[in-house]
Amino acid sequence: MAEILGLAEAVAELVHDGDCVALEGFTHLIPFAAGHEVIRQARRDLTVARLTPDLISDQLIGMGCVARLVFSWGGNPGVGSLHRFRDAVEHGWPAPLALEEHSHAGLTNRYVAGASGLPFAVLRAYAGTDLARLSGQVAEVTCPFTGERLAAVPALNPDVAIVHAQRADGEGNVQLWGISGVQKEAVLAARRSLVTVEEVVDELTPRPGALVLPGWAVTAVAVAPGGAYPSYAAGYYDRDNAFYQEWDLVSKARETFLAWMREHVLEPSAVA
Amino acid sequence: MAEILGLAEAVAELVHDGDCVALEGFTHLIPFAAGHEVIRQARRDLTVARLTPDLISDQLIGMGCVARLVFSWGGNPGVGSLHRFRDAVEHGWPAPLALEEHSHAGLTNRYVAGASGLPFAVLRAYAGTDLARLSGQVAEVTCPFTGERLAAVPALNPDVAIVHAQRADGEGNVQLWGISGVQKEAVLAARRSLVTVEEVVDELTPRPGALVLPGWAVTAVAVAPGGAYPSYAAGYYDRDNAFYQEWDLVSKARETFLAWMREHVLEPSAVA
Amino acid sequence: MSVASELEFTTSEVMTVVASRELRDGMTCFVGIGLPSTAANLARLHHAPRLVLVYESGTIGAKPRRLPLSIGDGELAETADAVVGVPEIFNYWLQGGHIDVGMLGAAQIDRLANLNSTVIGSYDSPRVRLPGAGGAPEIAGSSRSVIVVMRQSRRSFVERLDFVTSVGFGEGPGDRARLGLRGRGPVLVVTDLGLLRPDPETCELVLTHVHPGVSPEQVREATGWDLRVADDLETTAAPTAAELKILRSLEATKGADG
Amino acid sequence: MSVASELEFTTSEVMTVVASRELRDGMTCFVGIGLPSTAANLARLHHAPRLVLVYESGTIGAKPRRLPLSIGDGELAETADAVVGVPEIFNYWLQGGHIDVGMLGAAQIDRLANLNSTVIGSYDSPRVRLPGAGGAPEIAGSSRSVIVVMRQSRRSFVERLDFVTSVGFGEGPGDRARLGLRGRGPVLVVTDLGLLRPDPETCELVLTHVHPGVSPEQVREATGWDLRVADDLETTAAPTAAELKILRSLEATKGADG
Repeated sequence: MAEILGLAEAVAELVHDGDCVALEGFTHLIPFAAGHEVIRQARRDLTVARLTPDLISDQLIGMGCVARLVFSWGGNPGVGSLHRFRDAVEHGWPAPLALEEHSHAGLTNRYVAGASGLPFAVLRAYAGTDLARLSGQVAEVTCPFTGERLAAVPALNPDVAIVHAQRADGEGNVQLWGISGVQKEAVLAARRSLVTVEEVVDELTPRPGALVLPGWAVTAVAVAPGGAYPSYAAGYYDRDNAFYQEWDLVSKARETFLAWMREHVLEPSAVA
Repeated sequence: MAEILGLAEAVAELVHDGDCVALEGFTHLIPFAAGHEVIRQARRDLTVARLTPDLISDQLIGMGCVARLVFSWGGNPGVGSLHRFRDAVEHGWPAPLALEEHSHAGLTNRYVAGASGLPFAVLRAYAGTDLARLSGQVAEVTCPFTGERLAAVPALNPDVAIVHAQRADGEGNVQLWGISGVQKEAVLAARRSLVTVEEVVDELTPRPGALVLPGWAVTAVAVAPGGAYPSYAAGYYDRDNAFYQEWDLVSKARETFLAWMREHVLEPSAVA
Repeated sequence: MSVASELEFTTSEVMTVVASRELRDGMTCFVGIGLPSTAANLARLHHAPRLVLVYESGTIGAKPRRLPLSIGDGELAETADAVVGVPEIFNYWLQGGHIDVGMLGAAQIDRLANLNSTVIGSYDSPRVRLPGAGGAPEIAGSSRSVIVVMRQSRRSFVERLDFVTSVGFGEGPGDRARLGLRGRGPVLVVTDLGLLRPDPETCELVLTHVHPGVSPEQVREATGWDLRVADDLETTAAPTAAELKILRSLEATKGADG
Repeated sequence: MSVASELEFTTSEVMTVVASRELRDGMTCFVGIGLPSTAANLARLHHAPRLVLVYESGTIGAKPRRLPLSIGDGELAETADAVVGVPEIFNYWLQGGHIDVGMLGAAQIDRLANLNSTVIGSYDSPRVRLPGAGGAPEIAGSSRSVIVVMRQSRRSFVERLDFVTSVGFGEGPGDRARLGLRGRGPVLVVTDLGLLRPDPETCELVLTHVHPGVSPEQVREATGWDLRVADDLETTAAPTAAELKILRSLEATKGADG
């Protein structure tokens, strides 16, 4: 049964310096509130795994929490570049950022292998690309039946997975609907997991398109209303597209970025 | 877009002598009506693939339609033996039955590989068992990252998959809820697919726990109300447990079996 | 509550009750149909309200109000916390390492707790063709621990299996690791006569308990190999009135329609 | 309807319109965000009502009423026939061979239609770090055919890619088969200047169409290699009034809240 904790307490307990932290949420249900708490607690030397590093990753990188990024697409969706990510890669600010780069299918299948208790996954990918040559993260396997050669990627088993969902019940059973990305795989592949939710309810009434993560498969649940903002939580609030466009300006320069983080994340009480 | 056909027409078009036919439905939504139509049309030399060959498989085998069975558990669930299956294996009646035998996990992953466009799947299975030695259907692969040795099974891509679902709309989009087994994988792995449904409705209103197979991924839909009886269709009718128990008696002897099939399947008009 | 030994009960009941006692609150249990399902539901209703029942049909956290006849009865889906596909149940939940205990039956068992549920006789021309593996090999491989429940006789407890469907301890100590099986294997065999547990060093099954009224000689007599008996052989506590009451009311609901 | 050439339109509009015309009714289209998404929705509203839009976020058969800003806007999920997880979308639907056409953009393309969306400059110290692969390599590999849409300039149409993110025709004829890529690869490149198609024998991109008012010299000028021009060079039909009207009303909804 998942423990129901306060967000600060949950992050303090589950996320440690040097951990591999998967933060998942594919455009929808991005765990911003939890990411901000990681920044406030000044975690260092993290390996952050995320298919689509976007604003929350930009913030974690810019605040110096991340030593290594495991990812497949790092941009501001529909807007453009991630300036803090680029600054780290192109200029090593605030610290050098090591990259472990995949395609979506490759990284997705790394989580699938991790969730499946397998050391690797097989897929049709990487052949002919320079992605295959970047690291020791892609190998070739031969089908024992047909002789075909396919790509293999190693399982990804994060120390901790952090995801956001709509709601949980008192036992920590989590209900999540809408676009669900790789959240289930990340949670099941990870050694520990934290699910932030919009609310805790007495009973999880069944809903179309909802998946349920049993409380016994989750380490901790923390209530964080609006915890996916400025991304969205279907049934609760919409994506703040204007914020994404505005972030392009805020994040362009180191100074405006730091000022924004100070005002909105580090000293959130100041802004009510 | 799936064609909406009559059941007899659909079976005539999609199921040919010598085909590999996947009939799936894990206790729930077993495609009895379609199986009976295959029997009426006297298909021969079929390879039938099914995780849990039960009464419908017993009937197909006893009526001489099946040359080869690809399966992982062949019994009358909660009741006992499948007498026609046993008679075929133990005494070659009405014809010898070749077996291609797996565990559930093994056969499931054969469908998964088939649906995924991969030639094989990897799993932790078979090691130390005699199942691995039965056929050329299990091999060993070595993880290129850890050196671990795991089992590999070849993809299963049936000529045709037959499943039953609750309903479809006019475009052949199929909606299925409750226990869903490996039906999606079987349909996506197969070259052709036939989905029988309880009814065709104007619009598929979303339902908790429902999956949708888009009409363009299905070859044909046929309306067959009660088409899963004596198994069940959640939301439509319950499993007829008494029938399963009665089948034990009906099927024990060749004569009573043949008489029953004649009366209830071959000449169904006689029983209204 | 009555004193247990004064109650009458069947051998099937004692097997079910004793098996159910091994299932503790909060565990996750991969449940096969028949006696394992009955035992798991008895445990849930008697002493382990948060026991998580996982059926291979994809129902996770099922809380059936009546005993299912099959592993895919509608009752299981309706009362489950989550219903997932069969690929997910085997790949993510079982192989992924989320199952504490798997309960298995079989037609034959050997002294190293390997199981046969495939054929009696030779594979190619069997005397009895059994249903086959189902989920058993991977339940035996990937659950953290395994409990086997089966009736004991010279035909079922054999020197040599006709077919190895599921691995207990293979050919002996170290074999599970060598084969890549991640769970620790069978920790207990519950029969209608008593309980057997693997010797920590040799992995060989040893009779550790007899049921009330059963002698160790009777159990050795019903075993196809030279069965070792523990020095400190104990007698299982007989089913209590509460256990039998719940069990019997459960049995009365078996396969009933909603 | 007005005569097309009398209308005014932007280069972005002509690219979108021309790309949309390649999408025919009943096709399944794997849609990336930005121009491909706009083109696919224009096709759906203009001439291909049963065009199936599949987004990598897992929305199958999305019918958005307004243009999404991201590939995972709520609008897509709400209007989809089915919403599935990301593993399923890549493994079953794309790799499984159910996608007729994938539409891709990139920062660089070479004469064999290989694409770079990873870095400009060297990987280890890039001049520009781009977002990276996303779904592109497997869209390029597994869709039955690929349409590339990108602006044409010497910086983007290059002799040699800084990084190969996605394979078009690799190093030439036969390479896709050798690499195990199952789709037939790029069949068309739509730019703001014209259309390029691979030569059936050499796989090299050849200019087959220029947009109205564009000369082949202009296109060669905007290409970083010695671009071949088809003998029977044609001019694309300019956007019609109907196409522009739908496109513009679509664009007006981009990223708008419900």
